[in-house]
Order: sequence, then C-alpha cells, then structure tokens
Amino acid sequence: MKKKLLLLIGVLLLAAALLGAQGKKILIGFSHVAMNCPYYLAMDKAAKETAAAKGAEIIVLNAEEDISKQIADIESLIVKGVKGLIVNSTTEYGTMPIIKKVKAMGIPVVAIDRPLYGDYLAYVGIDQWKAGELQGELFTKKLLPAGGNIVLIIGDPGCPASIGRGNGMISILDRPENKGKYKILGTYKASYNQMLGMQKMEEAIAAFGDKIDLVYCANDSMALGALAALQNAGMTNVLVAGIDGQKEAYAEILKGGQYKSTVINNPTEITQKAVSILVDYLTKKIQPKERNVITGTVLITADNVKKVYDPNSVF
Amino acid sequence: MNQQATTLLEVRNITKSYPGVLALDNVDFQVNAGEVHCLAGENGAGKSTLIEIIGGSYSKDSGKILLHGKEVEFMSPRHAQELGIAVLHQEIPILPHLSVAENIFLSRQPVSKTRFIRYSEMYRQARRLLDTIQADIDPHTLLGDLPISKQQLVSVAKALSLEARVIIFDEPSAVLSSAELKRLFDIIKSLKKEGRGIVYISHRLEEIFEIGDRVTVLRNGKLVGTEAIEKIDRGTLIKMLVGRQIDESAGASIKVAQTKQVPALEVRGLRREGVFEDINLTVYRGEILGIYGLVGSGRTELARAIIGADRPDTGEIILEGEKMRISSPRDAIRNGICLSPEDRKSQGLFLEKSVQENICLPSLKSLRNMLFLSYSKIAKYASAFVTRLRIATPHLDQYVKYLSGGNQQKVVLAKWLGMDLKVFIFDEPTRGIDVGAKEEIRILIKKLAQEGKAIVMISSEIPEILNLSNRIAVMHEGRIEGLLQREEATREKLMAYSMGAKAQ
Amino acid sequence: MKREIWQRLGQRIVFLNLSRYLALIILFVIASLLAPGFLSLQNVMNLLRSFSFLGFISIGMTFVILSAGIDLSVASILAFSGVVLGLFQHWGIYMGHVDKLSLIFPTPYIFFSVLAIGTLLGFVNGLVITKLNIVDFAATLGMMVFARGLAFAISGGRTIFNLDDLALFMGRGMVGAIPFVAILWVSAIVVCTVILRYTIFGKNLYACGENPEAARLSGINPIFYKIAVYSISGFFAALAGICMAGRLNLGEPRVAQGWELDAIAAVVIGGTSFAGGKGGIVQTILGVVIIGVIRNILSVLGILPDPQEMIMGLVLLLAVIFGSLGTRKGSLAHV
Amino acid sequence: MKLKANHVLADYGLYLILLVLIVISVILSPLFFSYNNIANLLTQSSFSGLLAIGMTFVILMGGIDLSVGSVVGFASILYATILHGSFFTFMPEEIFIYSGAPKLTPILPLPFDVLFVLLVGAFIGLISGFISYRFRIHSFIVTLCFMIFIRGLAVSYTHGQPLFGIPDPISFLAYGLVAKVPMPTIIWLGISLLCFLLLKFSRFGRGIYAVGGGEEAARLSGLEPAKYRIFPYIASASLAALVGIMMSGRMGCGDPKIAQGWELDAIAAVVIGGTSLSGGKGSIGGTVVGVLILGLIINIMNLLEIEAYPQQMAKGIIIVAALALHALFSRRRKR
Repeated sequence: MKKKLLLLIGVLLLAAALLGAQGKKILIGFSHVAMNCPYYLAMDKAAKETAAAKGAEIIVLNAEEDISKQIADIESLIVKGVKGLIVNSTTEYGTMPIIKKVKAMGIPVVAIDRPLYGDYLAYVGIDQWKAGELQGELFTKKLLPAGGNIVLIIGDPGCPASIGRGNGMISILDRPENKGKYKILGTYKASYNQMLGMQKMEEAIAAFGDKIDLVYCANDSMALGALAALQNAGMTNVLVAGIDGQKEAYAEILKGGQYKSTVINNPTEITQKAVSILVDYLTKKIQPKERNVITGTVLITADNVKKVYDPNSVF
Repeated sequence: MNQQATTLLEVRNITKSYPGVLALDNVDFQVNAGEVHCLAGENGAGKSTLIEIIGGSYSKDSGKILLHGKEVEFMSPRHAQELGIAVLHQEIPILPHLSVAENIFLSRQPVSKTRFIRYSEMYRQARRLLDTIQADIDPHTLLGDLPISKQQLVSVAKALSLEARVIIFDEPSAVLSSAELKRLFDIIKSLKKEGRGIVYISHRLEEIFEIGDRVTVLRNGKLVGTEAIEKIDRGTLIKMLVGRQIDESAGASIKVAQTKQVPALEVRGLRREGVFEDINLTVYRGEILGIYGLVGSGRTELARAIIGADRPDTGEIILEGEKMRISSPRDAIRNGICLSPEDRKSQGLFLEKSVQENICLPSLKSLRNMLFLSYSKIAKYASAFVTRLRIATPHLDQYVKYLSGGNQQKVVLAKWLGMDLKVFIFDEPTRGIDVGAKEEIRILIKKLAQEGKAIVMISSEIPEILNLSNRIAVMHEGRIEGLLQREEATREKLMAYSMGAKAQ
Repeated sequence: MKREIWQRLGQRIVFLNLSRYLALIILFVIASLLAPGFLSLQNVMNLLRSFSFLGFISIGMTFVILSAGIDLSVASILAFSGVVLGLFQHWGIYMGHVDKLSLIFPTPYIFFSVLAIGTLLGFVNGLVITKLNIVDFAATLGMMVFARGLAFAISGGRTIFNLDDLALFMGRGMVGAIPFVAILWVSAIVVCTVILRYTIFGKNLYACGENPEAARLSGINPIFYKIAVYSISGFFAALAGICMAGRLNLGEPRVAQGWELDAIAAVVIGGTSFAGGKGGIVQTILGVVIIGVIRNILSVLGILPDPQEMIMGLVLLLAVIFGSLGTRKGSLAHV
Repeated sequence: MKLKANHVLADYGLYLILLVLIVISVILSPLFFSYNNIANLLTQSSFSGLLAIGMTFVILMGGIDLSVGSVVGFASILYATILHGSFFTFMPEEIFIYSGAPKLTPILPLPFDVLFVLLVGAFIGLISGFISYRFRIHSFIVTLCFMIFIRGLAVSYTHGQPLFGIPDPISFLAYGLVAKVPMPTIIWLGISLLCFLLLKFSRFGRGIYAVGGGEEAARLSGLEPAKYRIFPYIASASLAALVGIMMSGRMGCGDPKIAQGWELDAIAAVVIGGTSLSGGKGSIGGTVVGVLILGLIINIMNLLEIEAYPQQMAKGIIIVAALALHALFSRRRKR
C-alpha cells in the first residue's frame, strides 16, 4: 500500500515537473487587499489583462481586508513559485516582516495603490497626501470658505491611502488662516465599501444631525453611500466629496447636486504601470526609472467633469 | 438497638427553611455503629432535606451535627465524604462518559510521585472493591453503558472506597427489582457487620421491616418518632407515616368484572433484536393485565414498542380485531393506545409547564374555537380533571415540578383520561409515591378497568401486582416466562418465573 | 438570608418579566432627556425602521431558541437572499456595477423565489440537524459559513448596485408617515404571537422545546417541529434580506455580518431561555427594542462607533446578569 | 470482528479521514509535499490551533467561548501600546497619530511585558468564567458580551490604528525556524502535548471531564465545580493572548482588528475533532487533527487555485460532513 502510494507520488511529481518545464510563461502574484468596491475590481481586471498582454501568468489573491489573511496569501503565492509580487497592502506596516522574507528569497515586490513600509522595487499610485490637499483647498476656498463642521469617512485605520488622504486634507484645515474655522465632528471607518459608507453616515446623522456641513470620504464608493444616506434623511444641503474618480461619482457631480468633487486616481492606469514594471524587471532586467511612480491627481468638480466622464468606462 | 452502641453520627434539632416552606423543624436523628436505621416519611416530609444536610449539599439554618461525639460543620459533599459520610442518591449521580473505575475514584485517583494518574493501579483497586461486593462489573466500561441497578452497585463500591463510616441509601429499591434488592440487602448486612452505620430510606414498608433495626418517621418537617422495628407493627408505622388510619386494601373493595369475550389489544410475535422475543399477549376489555419482571427484563421496552416509541423488528399489533400499523406514539394514540411512562419526570411530564398545559396537551384539538385555542375551554377542561382526580395544586398554573410525586402521576393520568382511549399502559404507576397517593392511583386504575378499558400495568412491586391484576405475565430476559391467573399467582411463583426458573 | 431576599425579589421581577419593561421605560426617559427630539414622530419612525431588520431575524431566532436550538446561519442567509435578489434583477448582464435592470421575471415572483430559497436553506438546516443528528450549533455554523461563501461566490464578491422601485419600496417605502418595513415587521409580530399562543402548533412547539421525549410520547413529532422552526427562521432571514437590499439599494454579500449574534442577544435579553420551551415573541421584541434604543442613545450622545461597541458589550452583560438574578438556576439555564 | 471494526472507526475514524485527505492532496497537487508548503500549512494552522486548544477545555467543560477572537486583537494592540510606553491610555480624537517611524519605549523589560499581556488575558478569562459560573448565565451569552466589549475596547483605544514596531524576539516567535520547523508550530504542538497530559493524567484534568459530563453529579461525587468551571476560560483567554502576541510578531505591528471570527474557526476545529458540544467527551488529539483537517482543505484549495469564496463554502460543507461521519461511526458503535 505505502509503496504504491510513494510510487504514485513520484510519478505525479515527475509529471508536474515536466508540465512546469513546458510552461515558459513567467508567473507573478498579486496580493490584493479586497474586492469590495469597483475600484479594486477594476484593478483586478486590469492586472489580469496587462499580464496576459505582457505574456505573463498572474495569480490574484484577495485578502478581504484581513492582514493576517494577506500574509497567508503571500506565503501561499511563494509556495506556488511566483517570480515577482505585486502587493496592495492592507495596512502600511502589517506586511513589513513578510515582505522582508520575500525580499530575502530574491522575489521583487511592487507596491501598488497603497505605499507600504519596507524594501520594495517600486511604488505605483497617486500621491495620497496631495489628493487630500487638493480636496482641502477646495473646501477652504470654494465650498466652505466661512468654515464649518466636517464628517470624515475613511477606509481602514492604518491604511496608508486613508492616512494620506485624511491627513492631507487636515493639514490644509490646520493652516494658520483656517485655524478654528473648521471642526472634524467625527471620523468613521467604512473600509471603502458603499454599503458601510451608507450605514456609517446614518450613524453620523443620528449623532450630529444638522450640525454636519460637509462629508469627506476617502473614496467615491463610500461617498456614494453617504450620499444615499443623506438623501434618505432628506439632508440635501450637506456637501459630499470623495476620491478616486468613479464614474458613478462623475455622474453625480454632473447632476450638480450635493456631490461636489472627487480626485482622479485611475486604478487601471496604476495597475498597468505596476504590472509592466514588474514583468519588465523580471524578463528584461529593466530597473524602474524612479522608485515612486506617482500618477496624476486631478481635482474633478462640476467645472471639468464633462471632460473625464465616460458612462461606458470600466471604472 | 442496644443503647450502649457507639453513636457515629448525631443530628440535634436541625432546622432548615426554604423561601415559603419549613422543610425541617428541629429534628433529631442519630445513627449507631452497626445498625440499619430506616428513615421513613411521605414525599415532602423532609427526608431528602435531612440527608442532603447530612451529606453536605445543603447548609442547615440551625442545630448541631455531631460526628463521633464532636460537632462538625459540613461545607460541601466533598467535605462530608472526607469525614466518612457517603450518600447514595436516588438519582445516582453518574458521569456517563467516564469509566466505572474513574467514577469510583474521581478526584482521588491513585497518582505517582510526579502526580501522574496511574490508570493500571486505579483499575486494580476498582476491581478489588467491586469483588468485595460480588459485582461482576468490568471497571473499564463506561458507567453510562451499565444498567441502573449496576450503577447502584458502583456507587456502593465508591462508598466503600471512601472508607465511609456512615452510608446513606436514598430509596435504592426505586430502581432495583426484588432479586437485585435481595443482593443489595446482603451487601448492607455485611456492611453492618463491619460496624458501619447505615441509613436506609424507602417507601416500601416491607423493606423497612426486612432490613431495618430502628425506624425514624418524619411528617411534614417534624419528627414523629424513632422506634425499634421489633417494637412496632405495620399498622402503627402507617399511622405514624400518614397521620391517619388508611386501609391498604381499599382498592380491593372494587371488583373488576372479567369480560373475557372482547379482546382489546393483541400482540403477536413481537420481537426486537436483543431486547425481547416472540411476545404474545392479549388484553381484554375491562381487565388489568399485570406484567412483572426484573429491571432489564424487557418489560419497559415492550411497552415502548407497543406504542411505537421504539420500532420492533417483527410482529404485529392487533387492536380490537384489526391489524394496526403503528410506527410512532402518535399513531398509537390516534388508535387509542397510550403509555404512562416509567420515568415520569423526564418522559411523562413537562415540569416547567403548568398543570393545565400538561393535562390539555394531547387533547388540544377538541379545545378550539374554529382554528384558535380557547383558553376558557382549556381551563374548564383542566379544572374538571383536577377536581375529579383530587390533584392537590394551589391553582391550574402551578408548575408541575412543584407537585408531589403522587399528584404528578395523577396529572399524567389526567392527560389520557380526557381522550376516549381503549388501552392504557402503565409503567410503574406508583414508583416513588407515598403510601396514601399509591392507593388513590390504584383505585383510579381499577375504576378505569371497570369502565371497560383494557389496562396493562407494569410493576415491580409484587403486592401491587397481586392486588390489582386479573392476569399476570412474568417476563424474563425478553421472553414471557409465564402467564398466571390471579388466583394461581403467588409471590414465590412470580419470583421464580422472573428469575427464569419455570415452576413445575 | 440576605441572598434569599434578593432571590425572592428577583423571582418576582423575573416572573412578571417586569425588569425589562422597567429598563425600557428608563431608557426612553433618559433618551428623551438627552435628545429632545427622541420621541418625535420622525425619530420614532426611524427607530422603528432600524429595529425591523434585526427584528425580523430575531423573530425567526425566537422560534428556533424556543425549540431549544440555535441558528447561527440567519445573517448569512440574509446576505445571500439580498444578493440573489440583486442578481435576479440584473439577470444576464455581467454581474457587478451595472445600473441597467434586467429582471429574470416580474419582481413579485422574484420576492417569492427569494423567500422560497431562504426557507429552503433553513429547511436544510433542520434536515441536517434531525436526520444526520448533528448538534444545532455545529450544523448551523456550517450553514453560516456555507451560505456566506455562496453569497460571495455567486456575486463574485461584488456589490450589485441599483434595484427596482418595488424592491426599494420594501426597504425605504413609507405608508403615510410609517415606514413600510415597520408595518411588515409589526404584522409579522402579531401573526407569530397568535401562532405561538393560540394554535396547537405553538403549544406543541413549546412542548417539544422543553422535553422532546415527553412530547413524543404524548403523540407529537419533534422532528417535524425542529425542521419547521428552522424553515421559519430561514424565511424571516430571507425577508429581512429583501428589505435590507431594498434599503441599501444594493445586493451586498458583506451585509449584516455578525447579526446572528445580535439576534441571539436580543432574544436572550428578552428572556427566552436557551434551555427551550420558555419565552415568546413579545419578550424578544422587548430585547430588540432595548438594544436598538441603547444604540440610538449612544449615537445621539455622539459616541463614535468603536467606543459604542464597547459600551454596548458592557450594557448587554449587565442586562443579562440582572435578568439572571434571583432564579436559583439562572434565567438562562445551561443547556 | 465486525463490532471491532466499528469500534476502530469510532475511535480512530478521524485520523483515518486526515490520512485520506493527505493522500488525496498529494495526488491532486505535486506542490503539496514541498517543504515550503508543509511549513506553510503548519504555520497557518498553528494560530487557530492554539485557540482551538483553549476552546477544547471550554467545550469539554460544557461551555463555549466566543470572546477569543477579540482577545487576540486586544492582546495584540495592548502589547504594542505597552511597547510604545503608553499604558491603557486612550488615544486622542486624532486618528493618524501613529503614522511615521516608531520609537520603542517599553515600560517593562521584554519577558515581562509579554507576561503582563498573558496575565491580562488570563484575567479576562477569569472574569467571564466567574460571571458565567456565579450567575448561572450560559457561557455563550457571557462570552458574546465580552466579545463585543473587548473588541470595542481594543479598537477604541487606538482608534483602530495599528501600532508599528515589534522587537525581533517576538517576530522570531512568528517567523523563526528551529531545525527547519516553524516556531509557531513548535509552540502549538508543545502546548498541545502539555494540555494532553493535563487532561489525561492529572486529577484536575479528569475533573474537567467530570464537570463537563454533569456538574451536579460531579458535585455530589465530591468535586468542587467552581475551579473546573472557571479554569477553562482562563486557559482559553490566555492562549488567545499568546496568539495575539505571536500575531503582532507576524505583522510587525499590533493591530486591534485582526482575528475577527476566529472563534468560530476554533469551535469548528474542536467539533470536527470529535469533542461534543454538550461537554464531557473529547480530546486534545482530536482537536489537533481537526485543526489540521481544516487547514489542509484550505491549503489544498489554495494550491488548486480555487477562489477564496468557494473555499468558504467548502469549509461549511466539511464541518457538517465531518460531524455526520462522527454521528454515523458512533451510532454504528452503539449497535
């Protein structure tokens, strides 16, 4: 019995080896943070398409925003023998040790969308801080020049995107000329998800009611959720702002309603860049030009929304 | 007993009260070395409270407990055990998933210097203990797999292992058949010889007279008296117990007509693998068929099979001439057969439900207006039975668990009386009920028979069987060993048959 | 002695189930003091609506716990039904964020089929428990994981945006000043109360819950009731799922994570015993309302979600301890 | 002979299942037998494995502990806070306080801060155990309240922020190798062995079985239930705290949001391992195997590149299937 078993194993291993030998395609892994909003889905789609175009094989694993699952994902990607890794890290630091381990095994890591702490080949994404500042500028200059109360809805605490987008905005509010004019009523966490955005907004409404002048969300999905909540509560005078440039958001801005602004952060673009950087590095040994590849951040308001709005776009 | 015998345990004017009731009202009680001291009293007389206090489960409100002459305070059952007092409870505390040996040595397992349990040693000691009481039990078996009677023996063994000076038996006979009881008595006698003090609690007077040296009688919390057995007779004892004279053969006055003609229930070749085989019985209208047998002789299983609680392998059940497909108690009841189960508390009643709900449950169909239950009808229905059966309850909404055993049994009966059923099966209808209530129940059963119902009564109390039944079937190891007319039936015959010895 | 006094007091309180009404009244007073607008029609209606979703599954849970079972799968079934609803309304199109509706068949039928699916899942629970005799806890735990996974799998983990008006009405619609969900919920309460108190089904259910063997010997078939209650629970979960989807205007597999525990908490706070056979819908509603009101108060106080959770936990604990006072064996006897 | 076979099935069926699974996985994926993968499997099983051990104690005693997941998160963040020199101080309203490079200012020298966290864990267990025992409240409810409370606490006092910076010895606990065996696995199996000995060969351990089998019975046969009823919670909570610390090492930071829903995984593993939820029956060995079975299934599905969602579904089915087999075997045994 046992002998037979061993024999069987041997044969299988051999077969596998042969199969492996045939597959010339280079294998890369993408440890994705979640799939709970269109933004991430667009990234997923782009990653697969680009990889295919580049003649590489890609495995995308979804960590469901659980850092421990992400670590496990990365480990199993290693087992599958990926030659390179793209990581959209759940928290800025959480992946640090495992990244160190990956690096030690000589597997290059490209951070995407969220900067991570550790030794990576390149980071591709927007300047989160700048995105926050742009919004901050808008609030202080246009939307609430006289000051007001702001409700902040971020993704996950510890997520670099939220940190940058939040702090960027706050840094503007903290400028000397704005001192004391603005108040952050509360900070809610909705993990970039529309439903949660709505539910958190409802809680905020219950808590602060009419005090709220503006809701600033760390992405458009949550902003759309918040918008729905506000409309249900009939609070049509509260302003809403998001980030990412999701097409539903454009549509809302186009309506010229209470949804005022967003900042372009194109998932497709950054993913394409990230994948090509990694694959080129692996196949053609091309070192990326700069370590931080920052894609453009453009503030989108009612004025310039027409230029970018495309109802048939993926995102 | 002789007064100069050393007193092991003495209890001086103990008082214990629960919210509402005075369970014990300064009661005195003592146990001498080498005597069997019977403790008697109707349910709720305070027997169990007393032994719970002696056993350390409850704390007393006032009074003294003296052990070997000096006062002690029992903190917990464990403490009491350490001081050499063992209680064999009525519902034997068993840990079904642990082996016999572990149940005996729980928390006292023999350990090595490194505090590791030495199983081999433990089993050896257990083996030895079980041998001393001639119990053929393998200490490795899980206690849960043993029949109750053997579990009882295990707890005796535990008591021995505790080196207990005072051993309290709380109604052991309730779960033992006469043969097993005889065995237990032998053991008790030998323990007595070793100079231990035995406290024996029972409802069955004959036992008290058989085993006891002295008897102490309690009645609703008060001490009625302590007498040496040889000084008193049955009548006076009953008087002490009940506080009034009752004629034990009151039931006998009611004559049950023997209408042989109409068979109500016939059982043909009923068989269940390893439980009982080729059972053939016929019960006629208006007769009481007694079934006698040792615990484990398959009588209860037979009853359960007849009403479809357990599925028999082969055999047919014929009700009033027509063959029945009975696959669940539900069908049985639909066709007019009901069972009042052996284990009243866990199978017959809903202790957390009111008297009313318990009585009405099976007959709710008839208590509706159109679709919905009418509580007025329900109340009327229930109260009718409460008065008819003289169920002693403060009100209809009283939880059944607060009733005395006798009244609980009456509630079980009431459940079935309301629906016109043809066959009633009573499994141990008077177990653990006090003398007064026993009689009432028996009379009820006879009345039923008079009304022309067919009745099967399972009992391990020979006098009861002899007194009530028209015919008596004796079971032994899953077979019907003999079928006797009441006239020919005698105590000896029943015993013999139940032991499997066919009498010539 | 002192302890006994406490016990007696406790017994009386528990017996009349007063403690809970008391608590509720106190809560209302506090609330209306803290937030003048608390008892305003508007807010009360909002509260009603917010109760309803948890309320539905709590009703189902009550049935289950009355039968001495426990159902961990409700929240997952809720999410699953929401997703199914979304898919049925976006049939054929590439699942995901599409705003064009394409119904597989008219919405009412969709509702029916979703309810049927939910009930079926519940039915499976019952079947697994009774036929494979697996403990309720474990069986429904399995279903919980399974159904949630199914919800994610069929939606590919995506949120399905935009439902049709009828679906929205289920969640958001108002009849006069009253939210439709609330009406639905209250009527469900009434129906179930009647079923439990005034029908043989109800009585037998209580019986089975307390002592299946005795029930069996009195001619009741416990297996039937076991399966029935789980089906009911599944049904209400599906109903809640539809309403929730309507409220959020999306089918979302992540919805209502951990609600099964809230529901259980509500039922228990209400005073339905884990041991089965004791309690009822009304008590459960009490529990739901108490929990809901406390949450609302905390929000009104402007306490952020995280500390809210913390306080919630403490309050629940205290509530349970208070409820258990007196009864010697405790209000929630060890099963 | 046949009877014997049944006994073997009943007693060792579980190990059989594991064996079969291993064979299947080997056949399905050549990668399975690689050192990397096995190491992975073990490492990832270790954390839930440790929780499952604690859970085994609780379930053997006839209770259930839902709070472990929260305790893991709490311990993780508490440990990190201590390392940052702040002791139970709630973070200010600002959320982004801890971005930027960290500077460790431990308030206790290394072994002691770990010890301290473990003690805090033990204390939590003590409280929940005591409440459940003293007030006779079903442990499900008590630990449910604690689950909510402690998670709230953990998330509150850093506003959900992870705290960066964990000393190397701790990361060694998570990533270190001793003779090519992952450190977590060594800890897990080591502790399993200890607990096995405790349960099998110590009077105390047998006492836990006894109390689980029937508290009143155990009391009457001379046990003092209190300590047996409370100890399991202490064990489970302090093990959870240990896991929290190890997780911090694994992540290089303390994170209050981790380990959500792990309690259910642990429970699943325990019941798959053949420990009965009604208490008094089961073993550590079974639990270890249960953990391995669950881990194995997930692992092999990863290797086969099955998506995360179907994996979840499979998990649900496996829980039920395993229990069904148990039920079948033990019924066969009874015959």
